[in-house]
Amino acid sequence: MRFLFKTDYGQDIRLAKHGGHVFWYGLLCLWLLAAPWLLSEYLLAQLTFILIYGVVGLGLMLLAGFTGLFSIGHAAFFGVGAYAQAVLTGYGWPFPFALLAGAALSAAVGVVVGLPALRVKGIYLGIATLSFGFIVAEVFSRWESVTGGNAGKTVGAVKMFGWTADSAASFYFVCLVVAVLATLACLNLLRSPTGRAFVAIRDSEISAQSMGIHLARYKTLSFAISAALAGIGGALYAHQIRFLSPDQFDIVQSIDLLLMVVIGGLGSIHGAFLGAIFLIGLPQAISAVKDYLPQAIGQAPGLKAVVYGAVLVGFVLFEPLGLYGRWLKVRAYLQLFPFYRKGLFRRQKSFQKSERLR
Amino acid sequence: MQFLQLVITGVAQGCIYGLIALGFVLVYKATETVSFAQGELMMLGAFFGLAAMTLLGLPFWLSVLAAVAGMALFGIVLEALVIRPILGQPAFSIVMLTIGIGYVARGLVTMLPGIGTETHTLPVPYKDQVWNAGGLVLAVEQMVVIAATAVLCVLLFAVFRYSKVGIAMQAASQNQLAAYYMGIPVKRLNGLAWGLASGVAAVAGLLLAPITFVHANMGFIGLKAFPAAVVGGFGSLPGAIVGGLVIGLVESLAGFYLPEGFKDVAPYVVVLVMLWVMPNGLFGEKLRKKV
Amino acid sequence: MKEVLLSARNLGVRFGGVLAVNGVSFDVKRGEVFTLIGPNGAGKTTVFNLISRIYEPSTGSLEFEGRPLTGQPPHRVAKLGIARTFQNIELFEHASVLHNLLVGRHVHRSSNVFSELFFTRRVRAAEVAAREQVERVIDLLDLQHHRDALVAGLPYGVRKVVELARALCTEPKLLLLDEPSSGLNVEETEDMAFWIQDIRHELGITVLMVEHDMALVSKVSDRVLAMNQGEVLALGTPAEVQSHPGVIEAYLGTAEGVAGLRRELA
Amino acid sequence: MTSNPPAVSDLPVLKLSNVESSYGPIKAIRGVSLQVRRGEVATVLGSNGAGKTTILKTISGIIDPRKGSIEFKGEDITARDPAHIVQQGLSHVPEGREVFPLLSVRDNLLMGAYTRDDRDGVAQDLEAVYRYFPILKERATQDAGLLSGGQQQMLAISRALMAAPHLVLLDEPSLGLSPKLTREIFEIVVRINRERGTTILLVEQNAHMALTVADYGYVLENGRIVMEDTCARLREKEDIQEFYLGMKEAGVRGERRWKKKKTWR
Amino acid sequence: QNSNQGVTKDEIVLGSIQDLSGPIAGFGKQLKQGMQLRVDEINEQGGINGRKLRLLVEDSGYDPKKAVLAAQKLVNQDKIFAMVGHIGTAQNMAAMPVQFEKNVINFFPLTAAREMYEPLHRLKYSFAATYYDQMRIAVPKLAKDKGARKVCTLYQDDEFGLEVMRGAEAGLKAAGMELTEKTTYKRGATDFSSQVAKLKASGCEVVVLGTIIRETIGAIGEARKTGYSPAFIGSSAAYTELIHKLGGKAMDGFYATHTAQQPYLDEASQAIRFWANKYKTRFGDDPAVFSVYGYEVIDCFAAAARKAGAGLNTDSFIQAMDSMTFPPDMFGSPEMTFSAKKRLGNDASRLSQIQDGRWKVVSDYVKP
Ligand SMILES: Nc1ncnc2c1ncn2[C@@H]1O[C@H](COP(=O)(O)OP(=O)(O)OP(=O)(O)O)[C@@H](O)[C@H]1O
Ligand SMILES: Nc1ncnc2c1ncn2[C@@H]1O[C@H](COP(=O)(O)OP(=O)(O)OP(=O)(O)O)[C@@H](O)[C@H]1O
Ligand SMILES: [Mg+2]
Ligand SMILES: [Mg+2]
Repeated sequence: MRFLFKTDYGQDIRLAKHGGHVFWYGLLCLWLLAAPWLLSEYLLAQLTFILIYGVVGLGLMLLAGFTGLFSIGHAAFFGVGAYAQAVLTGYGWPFPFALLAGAALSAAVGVVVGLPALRVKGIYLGIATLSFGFIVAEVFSRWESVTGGNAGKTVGAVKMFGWTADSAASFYFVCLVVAVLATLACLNLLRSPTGRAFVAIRDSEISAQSMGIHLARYKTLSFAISAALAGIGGALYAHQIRFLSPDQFDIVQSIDLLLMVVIGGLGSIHGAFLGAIFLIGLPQAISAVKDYLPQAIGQAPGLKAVVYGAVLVGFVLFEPLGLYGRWLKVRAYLQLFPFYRKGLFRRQKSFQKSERLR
Repeated sequence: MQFLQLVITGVAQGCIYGLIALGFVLVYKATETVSFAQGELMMLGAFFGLAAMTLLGLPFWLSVLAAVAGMALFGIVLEALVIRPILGQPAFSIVMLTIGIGYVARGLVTMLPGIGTETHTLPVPYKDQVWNAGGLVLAVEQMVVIAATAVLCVLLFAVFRYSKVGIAMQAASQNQLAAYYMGIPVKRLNGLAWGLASGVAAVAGLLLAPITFVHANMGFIGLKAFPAAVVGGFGSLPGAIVGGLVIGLVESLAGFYLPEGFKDVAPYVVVLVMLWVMPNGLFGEKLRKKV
Repeated sequence: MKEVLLSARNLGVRFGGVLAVNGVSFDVKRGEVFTLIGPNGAGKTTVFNLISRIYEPSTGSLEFEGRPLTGQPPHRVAKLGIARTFQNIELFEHASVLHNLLVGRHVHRSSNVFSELFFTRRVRAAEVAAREQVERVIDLLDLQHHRDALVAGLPYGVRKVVELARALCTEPKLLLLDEPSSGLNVEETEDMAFWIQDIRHELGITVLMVEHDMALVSKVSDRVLAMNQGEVLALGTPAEVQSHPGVIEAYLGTAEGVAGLRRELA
Repeated sequence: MTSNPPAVSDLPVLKLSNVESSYGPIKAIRGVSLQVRRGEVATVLGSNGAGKTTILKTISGIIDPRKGSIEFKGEDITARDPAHIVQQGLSHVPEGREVFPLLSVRDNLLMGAYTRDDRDGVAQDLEAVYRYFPILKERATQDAGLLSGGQQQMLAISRALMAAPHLVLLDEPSLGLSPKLTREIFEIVVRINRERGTTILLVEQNAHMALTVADYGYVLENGRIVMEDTCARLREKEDIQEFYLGMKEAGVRGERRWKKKKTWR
Repeated sequence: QNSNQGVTKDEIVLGSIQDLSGPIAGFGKQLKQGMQLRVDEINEQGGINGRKLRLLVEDSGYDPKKAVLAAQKLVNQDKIFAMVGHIGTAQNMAAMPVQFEKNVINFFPLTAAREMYEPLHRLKYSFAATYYDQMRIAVPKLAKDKGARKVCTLYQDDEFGLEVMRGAEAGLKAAGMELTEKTTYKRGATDFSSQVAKLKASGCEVVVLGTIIRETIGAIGEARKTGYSPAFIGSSAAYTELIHKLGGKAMDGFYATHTAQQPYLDEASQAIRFWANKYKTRFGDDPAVFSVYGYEVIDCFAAAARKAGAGLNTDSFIQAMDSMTFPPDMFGSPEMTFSAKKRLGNDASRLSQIQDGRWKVVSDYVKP
């Protein structure tokens, strides 16, 4: 068990709360920097995907986990970012400018989607975003002059100022830098008034309002930032996958994104990345083990959906706080080690209350 | 004439959406969760009926009964196994759970060798019959849907408005803790709600089967029923039907009179407009927390 | 004559068939403790909701510091210097007490989103300053023990205090307290009385409260307004209002209270 | 208030032995043993966070105790399903009202009678609570969530009475009620106790009232029972007077007040 | 750049990506089984120049992103020699860059899109007439045969449907006609009433269907119901027995183009019956057109690999392929030829019609 003696207020504000944090996150950074030399090409590509989805996850986490607004149409923002990147880099824009422009465009779309969010809640918001997702996907497939329509659009490698990220490793570093910056920005936001306003809105709109929080502004802001991050993720995704087609940004993608943050653990920044590891890793894990299963099961079509669904069900049943929640428990157990008390983590009975009145 | 025909097919299609939306609203009213598995339950119901008719060789009406009863039982078992353990968690957890259940159901059906990946027809006695009146045509399949939707809606409405159990379900969904304090058997009612929802899903699946065929992905039509439920106001049973009709009509007319592509997004545009004008749908209660 | 801080003229609001508030007028003067009393359902909380702009009045007007309040959006009310607590406690359940109080500082926010994304030196300084203010309130209300506790697990009485603290963190000019002592025992109610007096004398905040505990009301309030069925019944000093026959009839009941009941039981 | 107190039998209707409950790692009550005898009004006093609500919740099965056992009318109801416990004739007025916000007032009341099958009895009791609180009749078709705080409290109490219980657990029934209604509530409590012989376990911040209407009292501090006696005798005790009835000399208060001013750091 | 990734002394590793859990899992499964059948046969006969074939199949769920992940696994982790029979246009488009970076051939993808051989790339091999060519030839001919003055189309709103529509449009243009009415639907749609009403209102005598299975049946059924009976013609995607099995009598008269032929066991040759039997004992269900495709893909691969000889690597395989001619096989598919410049095996297709609940070939192979 670690006891912290606080001596000034800055200590509560700091990102790394104690030496342990500095050490472990430093180690993680080192490992990430060394990854291209440590991992096989295949694993590095997976890691790149994880970083990309992690960035998108950060955005959705901000929206769903911290502001309490659930979007079932996030693939739309993801797609806007991806197509914007494809189009702008197609015009020869350098990567950073295209990325920022794409993020801005996504954010603008996010504001438009956020508008209904001001009036509707819960399931209504979910369906509103879902509807928006459908409409945006339709635009992707109909606006052929820009998106290439259903024929799809190819995207080149990352290029900026005479440098081209043409190897897997160099693109990995691009993603790493973006992911780290995005994470820091989110952490900063969450420890400042805006982040607190988001959480306040999540927990009680009426008292947030009476504390002077402009609900409309902060909800739209949350949508905008979330969409911008999704757009940035989408831009990276465009470079990674190099071929965009409208069906990559459909409802299934949206649900995948939502599942990602839920499984990662709503309301934690770690959760975004843990969720991404899960989302990218699980299908690979399934295909890795399926050869060892009996033919009738291992080779049957539909296996992936079953495992995917079952893991999801398992998570909700046994670890509603997601991967991050599980990690916290493991850590608490290790820290307390000889003094672990039975029932420490026993789930309390809890009772559902109507969320229609919030 | 043309217009009338479009209206008629729109109404028929709208009833299909309404029928599925009834299932959503039912689960929502009774448990305050949105079941993303409703479409898959429908699919299972259709397969159940198919099995009863082709494997067991039962006659149609018996198969329908068997499928509805079987699915109701299935719903109860499902609730006991996977939903009850997290009863009381925020509704959102259960929503996630239903997504997972949907995946598993779809996957498991797909895994059935020789059946899951195929498309099947349900040999209903009224197949391919058409009702023709003065140049307007309506398939009997669709008329059956319309009739069943109306009957189910009235039945469910009565249950929730007048029966003790129906009111208790709503009570439990609004404030579970208080429901326990009142001695309402929350868990049992929850099981009942899922049983009921699965039964309704089975009815929908069987009625839809002649129109959409029976296959593992037939549940996706549920995505169109969400807008229907929302337009009507998510907590309202008659609203589900009206919402379904609105969506069906809009689709039908937009498909004919508007440029390509509008038919597919029309329901979603309607939803957005609706939520903008009436955030709680046509029949939804105007809700506001009193502080 | 002290300056009028808040003035309500002919306030009225109707919900369906219920006239919750009807033609209510009163003035709250700067620096006083003004109490609303009245039987349950008299419309006291509704008056609060009208002031904090949760409801739109059907008739009448509200002025704060001489400027019309009606027409302001709800979130502006806090900025103008009006903070409130809720009858049923509305805290941010899944956040710590400290976090709740920091949200109270929101109206004093000086940074914008972009500087926050980079957490510039200015943002950091503003955060530390906010924290210092919050600690002052924590000291005042004795919440040190609960600073890092999650609100969800606190006992009712402590939450009431946290809610008061959160309202104080906004540094309001006018504080609306909806039944501050309900759910508190005698001792805690006394603390509450002292706090209200401190708030008024030391922080110079005007207090408008709804309260049923007449001992507390008599102790801290300068003036009392009694309402019944949405209308004003009496206005005056605590003693005057408590002896008003209409108030006794509708609200206080037989003056004997506990003693009378005990006698009857015996 | 004319009828005489019902015969308090020595048989406990409710018996807690050594009960311990916790929220996650936090122990809220430790080793609580108490009894409520048939026909009696018992009360539990305690400051904020002492664990009063937790005791009541443990009794009605909302929280499962870690240790100890609870007996109701001779049956062991430890950690039983709340629905079962209510069925046995125990009903609970929870802290913080907990009405069904989107059901009408009348439906709320009918839900109180969920465990009953005698329609006539229910109809009679409905009339009875309407008589106690006419406002509920006036608002019978309104959504309960729109009632004022005090009206909701009346509804919560009425709803519990609709179950025609043998034992009522009352958690701060006077919360948010006007002085007049507070008195009426306690009158009703006594009336129900006297007229129907309903046993009552009362938790109340208004210790004056509680000690007046109750026969027997327990004092809870930090999750432990530190004192128990008849209410008549408890009222005479000095520390009860000081801490729960607020009768103390000015000097003591003055000191406390000074303590509050101490600054932190 | 040369590589012999995936080829060892006694093994050739092949990869394939199929939809095993998504919207066309039925096709994915048949393809996979067809390929596996041929792989097993070859291995039983001693492999190719002493090397056994090993086929790794990944599931994409018909999702391009998952297809990329799967391709990365197959190419970079499992080190496959070639990607064979990968299904789906967008999926192939997304996976090809991953493969080409590692010099992995995209062999006979299961999509009749032109991008599978255009623009020319040394690692692209495609085998069957594209939807575009199929429709370009068949539609004007049918229109002429029927004496139709107005031709319309109903197509799926994706790349597949577009290709069908474009082919029909190009063919008609060459014949001096144009499409009178174009209408679309979204994948998975079940209601075609307004589209059919549109077609009916336009009075077309021939309707080109860019549809797959259920949509074909739904659209034709709706038309029959409302008393509208033009000649319907679909692409090879709609050439499956499921159309008449599911759609029943209403489907009679429907035309579709195709390359491989539906194996009806009762009327098939001895050889096909034998093959079908083997298939059924191995997998438990009857083969269908996509099983045939799968079987042919591996069969052709094996022939080319055999020809490439003991020193099999990408270059030698390409060299062998570029001089290959595959004679017509027992399923009645046309001859295929390849060269360094010609990477589409054959561009001929023929027309069948459903008559009395069964596909009947009504024309010979026609080259564009
Ligand atoms: N949003 C609303 N819709 C309908 N009726 C309402 C609404 N808000 C308040 N009311 C009604 O207005 C009346 C006044 O309610 P209010 O909450 O102001 O009472 P109160 O004086 O605060 O009472 P209490 O002391 O019990 O809290 C009540 O009868 C209540 O039912
Ligand atoms: N949900 C919870 N999670 C964690 N701790 C809790 C929870 N509810 C109560 N507690 C703790 O349990 C202890 C007892 O709480 P309880 O609500 O029983 O007190 P109480 O005597 O009813 O107080 P009050 O007079 O304020 O109602 C308190 O210290 C409180 O902090
Ligand atoms: Mg009030
Ligand atoms: Mg309590």
